[in-house]
Amino acid sequence: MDRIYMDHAATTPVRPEVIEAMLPAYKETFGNASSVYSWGREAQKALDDARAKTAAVLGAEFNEIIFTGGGSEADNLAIKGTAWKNRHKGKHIITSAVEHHAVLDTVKWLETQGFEATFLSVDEDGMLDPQQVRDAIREDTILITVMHGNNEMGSIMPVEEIADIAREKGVLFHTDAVQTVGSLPIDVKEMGMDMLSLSAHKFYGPKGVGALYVRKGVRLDSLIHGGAQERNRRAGTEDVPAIIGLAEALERADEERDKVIPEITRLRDRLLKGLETIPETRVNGHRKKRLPNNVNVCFRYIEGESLLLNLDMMGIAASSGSACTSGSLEPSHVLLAMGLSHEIAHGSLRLTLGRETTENEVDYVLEQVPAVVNRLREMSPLYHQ
Amino acid sequence: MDRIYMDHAATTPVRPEVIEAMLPAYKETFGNASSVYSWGREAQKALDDARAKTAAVLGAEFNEIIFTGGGSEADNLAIKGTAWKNRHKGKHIITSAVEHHAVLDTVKWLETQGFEATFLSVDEDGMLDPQQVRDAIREDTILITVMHGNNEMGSIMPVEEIADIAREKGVLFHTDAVQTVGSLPIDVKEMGMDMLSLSAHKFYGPKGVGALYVRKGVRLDSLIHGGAQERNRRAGTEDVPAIIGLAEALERADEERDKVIPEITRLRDRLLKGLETIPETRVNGHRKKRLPNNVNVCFRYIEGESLLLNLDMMGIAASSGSACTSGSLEPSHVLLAMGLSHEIAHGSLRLTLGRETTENEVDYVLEQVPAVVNRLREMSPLYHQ
Amino acid sequence: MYSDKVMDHFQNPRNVGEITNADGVGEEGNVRCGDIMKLWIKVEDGVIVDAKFKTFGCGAAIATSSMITEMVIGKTLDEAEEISNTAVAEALDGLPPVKMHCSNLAADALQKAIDDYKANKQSA
Amino acid sequence: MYSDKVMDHFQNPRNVGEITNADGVGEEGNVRCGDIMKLWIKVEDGVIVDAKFKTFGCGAAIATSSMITEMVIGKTLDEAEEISNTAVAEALDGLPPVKMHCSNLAADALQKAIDDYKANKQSA
Ligand SMILES: Cc1ncc(COP(=O)(O)O)c(C=O)c1O
Ligand SMILES: Cc1ncc(COP(=O)(O)O)c(C=O)c1O
Repeated sequence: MDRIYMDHAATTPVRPEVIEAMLPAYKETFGNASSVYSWGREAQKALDDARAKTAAVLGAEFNEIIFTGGGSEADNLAIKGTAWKNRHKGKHIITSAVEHHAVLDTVKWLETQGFEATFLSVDEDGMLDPQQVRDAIREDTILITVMHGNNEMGSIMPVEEIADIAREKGVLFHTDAVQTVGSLPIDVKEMGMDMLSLSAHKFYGPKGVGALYVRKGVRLDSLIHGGAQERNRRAGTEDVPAIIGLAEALERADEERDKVIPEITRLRDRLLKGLETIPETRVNGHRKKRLPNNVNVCFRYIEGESLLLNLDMMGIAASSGSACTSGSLEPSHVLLAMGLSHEIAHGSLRLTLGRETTENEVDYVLEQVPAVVNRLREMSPLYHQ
Repeated sequence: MDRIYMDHAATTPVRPEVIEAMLPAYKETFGNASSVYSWGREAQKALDDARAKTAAVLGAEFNEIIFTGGGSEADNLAIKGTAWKNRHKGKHIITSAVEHHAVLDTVKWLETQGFEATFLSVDEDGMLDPQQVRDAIREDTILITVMHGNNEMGSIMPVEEIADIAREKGVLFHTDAVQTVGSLPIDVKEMGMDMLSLSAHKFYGPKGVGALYVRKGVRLDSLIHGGAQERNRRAGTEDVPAIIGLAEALERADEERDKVIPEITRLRDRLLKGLETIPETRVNGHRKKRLPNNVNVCFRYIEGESLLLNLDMMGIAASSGSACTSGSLEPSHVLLAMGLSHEIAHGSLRLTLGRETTENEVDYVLEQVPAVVNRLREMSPLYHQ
Repeated sequence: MYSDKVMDHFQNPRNVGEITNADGVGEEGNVRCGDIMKLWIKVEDGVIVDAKFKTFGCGAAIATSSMITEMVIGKTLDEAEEISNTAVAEALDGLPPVKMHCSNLAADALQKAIDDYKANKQSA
Repeated sequence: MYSDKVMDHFQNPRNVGEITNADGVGEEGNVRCGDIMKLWIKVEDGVIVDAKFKTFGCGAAIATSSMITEMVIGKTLDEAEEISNTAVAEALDGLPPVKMHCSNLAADALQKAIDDYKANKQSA
């Protein structure tokens, strides 16, 4: 058995067709897209095409897409950009306790800059109740930012309902859709989004490139000041190859969705069911409203990093919210926010499937994980049969 | 004659060897460098190698390099990051009037956030007098940021002397070395830099990736918050292929410098001399302390964009500080800061040579430019023979 | 960026030059903004029979200058005065948004040339 | 990230288990931080003749646990008490900086086991 990659929520390999699409922009269409001469116009055309494709897949307009240097930058731009721009209107921001650090740490940093924040708690399935959002809105609330699909335990948040509330109250709404774009159908207009972040390397595109959808009329300060690129909202020579790659990957993900996602979901369910048979195992995240490729469980009495290292020895690449994989002592803020105890939260395992995941791989994982869990439990001072 | 590319200061094509070095990281070494499993460790190793190479070329230490999403981001991180971090110490920033917009607009934005700035003027050669910097330092000055090589008119600023003054006064010093890294030898320790920005696509590396050297002990707030990448100073999944590309391109530029730069300089001087023979032409920038590949002249009575379009018709890609290429009405802030009148400043032409520039190309340009200038002057209501 | 029509007029501008015994001359723009157009017209029986221009400016400025001279030749003064800047831009198959101000230049210079003609006639 | 030595001890931990009639037991760490080590020692004539551990924790925690049991067996109590956390880390060819706290765990658990042994003896 080859190595098995089950960490697609972390990153994905770039599709060969996407690399093919990108290569010409490294060598021939390499011009600065802002220039008047032919090389520049060619680059500009490639950029325009990529923007049109991206906008089309998301149901957005051409000028509503800002390309960024990744998902984290898109989140930072959305949150800091609107915070700074609306500073005179108010200083309160609402978010959830289970956001990705790109949102959470950004909001926390804004707290050091005179803003105030409310971090809404979630239920034991990791779900946020929209009513909580409504209750948290104050006179001076300027932004609500709640993620679409949770990168760790996979729950899909009721962002449409939150968007409705935000619109009703006249507050801007941003969603971090880094985990859903590419796997769930997204229509920003239908969903009522003001801003939405995505990151190409989560859907078989290149790393270091993302996008922020910004609804026409929503104004924000730049995060990166300088040249007039991206209609003055994101300075820096456009990374044309990467942007081409993003658009190509997004379009392909969109096209194959109906074929690929049901199959991933089926394998995901098999995997989840198999792992659940291990004693003292908790399934994390909502059972139904869940990212199609996400499996997240906690095995009591063991710690995540040693689990991952053991799986790696068996050729399986997986992830954990374990503290020891992040260099901190606290386990996953997401699992703790769902009410899990430290002990259980430390023993989390995330397996995220991809378009190239096979039945055989799932079988192999289902064979190895119980053995590894057993081995570590026998070594654990907390475990008593 | 093929198309001739003479806009290397804007961007450069990626070297084939650099693309080769990057490709494996798209397909095989694609893992998330922060992960514990083998794919992640392989990516981490590639990242470590790239960081070590980059540090070695710059005379920096391994941990003093922060990879960013480009030169503009590096500038923004250096300036905003230290401004925010040192806010309690003071609010005054010193810079020059001829900086790239990534510095200028960042400092101007900080002015809207309660900081104060001094924009130092330059002489008619575009040079900044270090004494001016000394005189501008106040009790509450927290940062001096002056570029190394000017992207427009090519003057090389006395950054070592400014760094000495900054050190003596206990003020942080940052330099935007986007135009010099790759062509001039850089040793951050010898030069006494606290922070230094660079951008890979200026030296035959990929776009969308840059780096900020930050001397050990210099602390800054993040610009992009989130994950713990880059030792908590720049969040976002590392763009491993691009970072590999940056390091590879930098190393190769460093190795071939002694062979390539003298030849570029020779061609540059031929070009400059030839263009000077056109009547009513002004050479911009310092004659000696000048980027080796930079030619910048103003032709009286004509406007830059129409000059560029005409050159493009002849197959020559060039640049201008012309207002009409940037969508504004004001011509180049750099040329105006050097004391040029609006009329002359509008007629500027920048030709920047590269490692693949040939003698024949220079000949061809020297043949075409006078004809084009003539044609436009005959059409100009300002021109009277 | 520019339409083919713009590039055609930029590459092969029509009616460049001066008219020595012009009946009206108009100049618009200033060096600060990097756009100056000077337009000469020859008028016979209330009809513009010739027009020439000189322009210092960007591609759009040159193309609109060229285009407006083509548009006015053969038109009565009244018809010529009707030519709006958007009409010039449309005749060029459009201009990039940041360049729309250039089309003002041409229409304004034309108006000035016509005014000049009228003033000359009055005082004659 | 981890040295080969760490990975060896992690993959093939030595002396895993409990000693039923141990002369001393030490436990260190807590679930909050995700690291708990329990160490049993058997002492004869002031010499540690056997040591076993159970550990809940990351790769470094398991490897340092394994390593310290190897290091103490055959040592006198005085010698064993001299073992510092850096000595354990060094014996493993180093640990990543963020993992250095794990080596404290092992040395501290050992100290507690020795203390426990001494207390037992005193009260005996
Ligand atoms: C001097 C200088 N600084 C900063 C930049 C910005 O670099 P980038 O376009 O990679 O963001 C450039 C080039 O565009 C430059 O020439
Ligand atoms: C939900 C979510 N938001 C933001 C990010 C950050 O994206 P990037 O690593 O591309 O900056 C990620 C992934 O790392 C994510 O899963």
